[in-house]
Amino acid sequence: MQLSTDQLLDFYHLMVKIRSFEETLGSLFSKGLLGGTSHFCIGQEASAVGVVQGVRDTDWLVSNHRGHGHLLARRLNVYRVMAELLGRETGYCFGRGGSQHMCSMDEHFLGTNGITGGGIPIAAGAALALKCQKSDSIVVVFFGDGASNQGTFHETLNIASLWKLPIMFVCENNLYGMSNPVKRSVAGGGKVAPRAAGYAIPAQTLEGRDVELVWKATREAAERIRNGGGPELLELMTYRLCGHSKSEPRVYRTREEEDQMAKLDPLATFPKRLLELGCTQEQIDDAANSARKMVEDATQKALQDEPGDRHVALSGVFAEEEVSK
Amino acid sequence: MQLSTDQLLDFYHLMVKIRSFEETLGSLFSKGLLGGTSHFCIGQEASAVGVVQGVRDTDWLVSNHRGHGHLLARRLNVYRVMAELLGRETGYCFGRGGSQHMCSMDEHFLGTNGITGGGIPIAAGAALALKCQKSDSIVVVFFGDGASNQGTFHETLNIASLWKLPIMFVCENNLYGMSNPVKRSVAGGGKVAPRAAGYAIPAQTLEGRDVELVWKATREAAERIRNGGGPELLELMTYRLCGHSKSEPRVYRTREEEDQMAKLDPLATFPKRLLELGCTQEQIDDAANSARKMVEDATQKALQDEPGDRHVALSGVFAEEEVSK
Amino acid sequence: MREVFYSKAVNEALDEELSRDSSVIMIGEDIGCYGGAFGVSKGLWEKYGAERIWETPISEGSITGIAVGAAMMGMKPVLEIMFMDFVALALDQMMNSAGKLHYMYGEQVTVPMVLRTPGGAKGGYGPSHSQMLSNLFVGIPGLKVVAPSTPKQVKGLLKSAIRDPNPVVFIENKRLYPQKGEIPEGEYLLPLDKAEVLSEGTDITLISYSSMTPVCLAVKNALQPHGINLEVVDLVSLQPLDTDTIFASVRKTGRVIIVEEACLTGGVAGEVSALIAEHCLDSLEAPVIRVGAADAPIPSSLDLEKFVLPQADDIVQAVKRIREWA
Amino acid sequence: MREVFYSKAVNEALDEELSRDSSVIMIGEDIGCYGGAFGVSKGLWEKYGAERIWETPISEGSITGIAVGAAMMGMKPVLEIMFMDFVALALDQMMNSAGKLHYMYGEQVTVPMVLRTPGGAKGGYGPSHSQMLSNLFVGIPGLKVVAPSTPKQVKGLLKSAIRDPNPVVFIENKRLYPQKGEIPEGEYLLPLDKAEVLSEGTDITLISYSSMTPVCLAVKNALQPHGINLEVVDLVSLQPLDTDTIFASVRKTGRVIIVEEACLTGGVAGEVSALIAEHCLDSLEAPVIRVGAADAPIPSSLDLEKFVLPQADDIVQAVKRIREWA
Ligand SMILES: Cc1ncc(C[n+]2csc(CCOP(=O)(O)OP(=O)(O)O)c2C)c(N)n1
Ligand SMILES: Cc1ncc(C[n+]2csc(CCOP(=O)(O)OP(=O)(O)O)c2C)c(N)n1
Ligand SMILES: [Mg+2]
Ligand SMILES: [Mg+2]
Repeated sequence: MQLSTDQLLDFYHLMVKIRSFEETLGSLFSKGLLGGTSHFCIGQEASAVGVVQGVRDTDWLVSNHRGHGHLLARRLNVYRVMAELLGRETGYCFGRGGSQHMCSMDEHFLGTNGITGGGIPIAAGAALALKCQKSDSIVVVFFGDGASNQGTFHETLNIASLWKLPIMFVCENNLYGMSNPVKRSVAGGGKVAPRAAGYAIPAQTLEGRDVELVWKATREAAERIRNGGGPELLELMTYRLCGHSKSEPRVYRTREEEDQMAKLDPLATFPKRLLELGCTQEQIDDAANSARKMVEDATQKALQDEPGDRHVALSGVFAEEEVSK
Repeated sequence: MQLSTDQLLDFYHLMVKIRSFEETLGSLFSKGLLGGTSHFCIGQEASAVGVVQGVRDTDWLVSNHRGHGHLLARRLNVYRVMAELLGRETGYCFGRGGSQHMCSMDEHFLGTNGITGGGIPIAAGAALALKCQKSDSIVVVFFGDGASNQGTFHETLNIASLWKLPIMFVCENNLYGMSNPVKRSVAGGGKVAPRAAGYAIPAQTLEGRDVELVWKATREAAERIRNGGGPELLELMTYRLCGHSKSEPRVYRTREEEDQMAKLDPLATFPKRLLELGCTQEQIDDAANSARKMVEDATQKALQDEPGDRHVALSGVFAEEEVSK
Repeated sequence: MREVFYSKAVNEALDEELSRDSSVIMIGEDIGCYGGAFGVSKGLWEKYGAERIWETPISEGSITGIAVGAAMMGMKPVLEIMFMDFVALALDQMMNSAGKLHYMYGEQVTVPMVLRTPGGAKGGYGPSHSQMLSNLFVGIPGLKVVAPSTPKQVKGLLKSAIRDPNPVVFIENKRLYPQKGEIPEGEYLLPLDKAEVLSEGTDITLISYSSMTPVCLAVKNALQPHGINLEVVDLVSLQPLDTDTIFASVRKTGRVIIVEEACLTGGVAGEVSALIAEHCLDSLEAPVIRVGAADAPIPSSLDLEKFVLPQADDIVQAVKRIREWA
Repeated sequence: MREVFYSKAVNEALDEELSRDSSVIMIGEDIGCYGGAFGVSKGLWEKYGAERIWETPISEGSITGIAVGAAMMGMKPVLEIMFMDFVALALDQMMNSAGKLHYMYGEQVTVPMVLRTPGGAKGGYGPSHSQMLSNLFVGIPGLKVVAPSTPKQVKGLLKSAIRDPNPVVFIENKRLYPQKGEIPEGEYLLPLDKAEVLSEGTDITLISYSSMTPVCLAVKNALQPHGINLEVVDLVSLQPLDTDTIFASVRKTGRVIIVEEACLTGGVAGEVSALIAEHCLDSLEAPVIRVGAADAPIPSSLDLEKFVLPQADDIVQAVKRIREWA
């Protein structure tokens, strides 16, 4: 199966939307309009879009702390995502969750997660449910190189393999977990994929900034998983072209390294590729401009909204009793 | 380096001592003289003796819930081990610890541990201390196939590799974690050693019922580790010729399998090997009889002892303040 | 009514719920042919098969997360943690996921899971296999916590816990498993948020839960002939606490002793006492006394264990002290 | 005396102890060149090098066990858990190893480690990055727990904690890090088991710790002009609780409000209240009131967060209520 230029332009549109969303957040932070913290995925847009677009809309996604790309690649409503980040009641979770705790069941998005490695077993549990329910959906779980050092990674991969769960493990390896470089955190050279062999889980390491490649590998893996082949792992090599959270000074790496990596920025390289594939500059600009406009409109709209009141803050801890069932 | 027949007879002596100790416990249980529970290592004596005798007496040991073999292979005082199990004040830990929580710092034995997988990071911490202290001792940590599914296994192997800690990971793979067969608990075929590759840790799977083989492999690995080569993993294939704890009915496996495995019982095979190597039957019998006698005497002596009083029960929660230092 | 063991009552509840609702599954270690470390799930694997009874590797952290994820997707997982001492490994997922998801994900998901685990000492199991850790869960928003003391309670409550749309920590007790009691014929459910006055009295209220409840009842019986009339209130639910029932008893007797197997410091008894100090101060005729385990690990030696864990005599002494109060 | 930030006071304590005792090492995530998530360890890695400052992968469970093992062998590890919300992952090793080893291994080993972690909300960090989980540790035998509220306390106590032969849970606070206060010149140590009467008063005792202490002091200042004279007692040590100081204040004022950032239910305030109900009943002129966070996750929205976390006004309201009591 080949990607049409329409699809590719759409991918580009999504990628620009993500970038623009993150940049908008950055400026909201500097204007003091945003509380807490947030982890931007600037530079990692291709892995988000390639994976999320590579599976079905009815496949379930589990994300981590760096989830805005995943949310937007699944086409959640930008305005409601922004409202959530701004702590407005109109956000997906009434402002209770914010960046790291956002969910949209309608869009089969099982949530971002603030505990590094916390989403991995949850995703396997969701996959277990799908298996019990004889669904033909699968689960995709995103996590970072850093998260692959958590015990949950190990325990869950083992169980997913034993139980042949319909789950795709997607490691976005951006070479750092916060300030810690993979060479000093992932033993044996900084790659996560080799660990999968210990659980008899097929794994590949791919260039994660190539959205087409990611899309294709995801599609193929998803079908194998859907057909009962058991879990697989994709390691997508990428780089965050920004600080770990908000605007930290990145003392743990050099500006030279960053400059080198900036050359691989998918938002810089992909337009060239689109031209090669026959898209016009106008189409490309349109895709980008419409994305930016959506983010801008969404932001303006969300900024008008009100935060929740005391009731929103204090209710909803427990679900109501089931009347019987 | 070759083992002399004296050494081999000594190994046999230790193995019989362990077997006899476990059998004695069994009969104390059935007589109602022992409280709680206990995990016997009947059938696994060779891996305990081979490993413990393969390192220096000044190397540190960390054990798990099935630790009597490790304790006795390190030549702890049988009487005080028995007293500990019997809950007497003369036990190594005043009866506070019992089977799963026994320690002897004098013998460089850092303790048995009741939490599956709990000893693994503790051992790495001890190895870190040795590294900081520029000691030439190493740490050996014992754990089972089941424990290799805990998150601590993964996290600790990763860190040990990154930090090149002087630690030997010894997995006694006895094919079951309680009732769970390795085929259904250790993905990819039930072997633990292949997991080590994910952390760039050298690993070998060996016949764990061959005390000479285990001794040799341990010695060699220990020297590499001592010389700064970083952690290694030994997987010792073995079988527990008894229930998981006390006398459970072993519904999870067949009597046929057990009969097959009984043929590999190191206490049945090793005497033949000793004869081949030129030991006399009398020497062999002496080694065994003296071991049994030691256990019997120790047991009789320990049975006379008193348990601790209220003070022993309620004191010692906190260490006294250091006066300054 | 018929007499069954506490362990059998748990087994029946599991069996009935597995049979009535195909979304109920079990997850845990050695819960297959072995039937669970305490035999509680015996026969269920044979009856419902490996598609319903998910026997896991030793991975408490992740199997808890797996239960959470399955629950979010409409299953009703019943997770077994073999000994309550091991719940520390499950705590992150219980606290940071199970208890929070419904709220923080804007009520889009529920987490209808049950974490079953046996707390308390069985006698000689030692420091890592004997703790009553109810206190770890009672401060966590979003979790319900129950700790039944009788076969009747445990069956009716487990069935309710499985049907509840919220995560429930279900504390069983090793010492109670082999105790017998009457349970109703046929199906019944009990409410998760109600305490039970197990024996009425007028002089002093003994409040307890789990294994200490039968001990309190025994103390009541022992002191009755001496003209001391104790009321025994079983908390049953630790989160939420049934303050109506608790306060009513305190207002009646004016004297309260709270008994638990957990350590004295930082326990559920402290919470109950604080609630009483805030809401029933006027009714108190004597200080609120707590009886619990010493603040020490639980030693392996059976003899030492007795000094650390609360004994019937400790309750008797507390009764004496509280009666002496003017 | 000189004025320093709370975070700087922590940094000085670490620096001084690293320099005086080569067995002191640090273990934690991003504590190297990054200087820790809140900048507390800035400069130490450059000064002491990677042989003293052990920057780890994200593996809270095992790095805690590693600290335990190193401590058993004579090192004095200072472990940093980046946010207190993540301590659940460290709990097994703290509870089943650190707190028990000295006792259960027959006093052959000590575990002189410190687990440093910032609790509490910083504003908008949301449900998994804002909790004050003091209650998780206060019920665990063998652990000391301190929660300093001032730069002076935090420095003197951290130094004592590092030198203490027992495991110490050292609760810092994100909201306090950027607060300034005076500390003595030169080296000083503070005792781990003492509360501090920060401001004397006669009418009502406010008991608090960590971030709520400055809030209580502010409330005192705000109400002083209205003729209400509050005494502010900072618990400082949560395990053991300094009952002498607490009880003395309660006996003086007869009215107590206990304030903490943790959830109301199951918190340290409950333990303190229970102790008062047991030992100072006669002195109480009014019920013991607790002010704490609502029993809910802490929402991300800054506006919602205010409704969940205890605010100065909640204390003022409690003061009003307690004064109305006859
Ligand atoms: C249990 C836990 N430990 C630590 C953190 C703090 N933290 C948040 S993100 C992060 C780095 C994660 O690295 P990685 O998994 O590679 O993802 P990336 O940030 O690079 O996308 C850390 C240490 C956390 N949120 N949860
Ligand atoms: C955290 C934890 N989970 C479960 C148990 C109960 N348990 C004790 S030993 C054991 C099996 C361990 O299997 P393995 O590591 O293979 O060691 P073996 O018993 O075979 O020697 C289990 C499940 C425990 N003690 N601790
Ligand atoms: Mg990363
Ligand atoms: Mg095994």
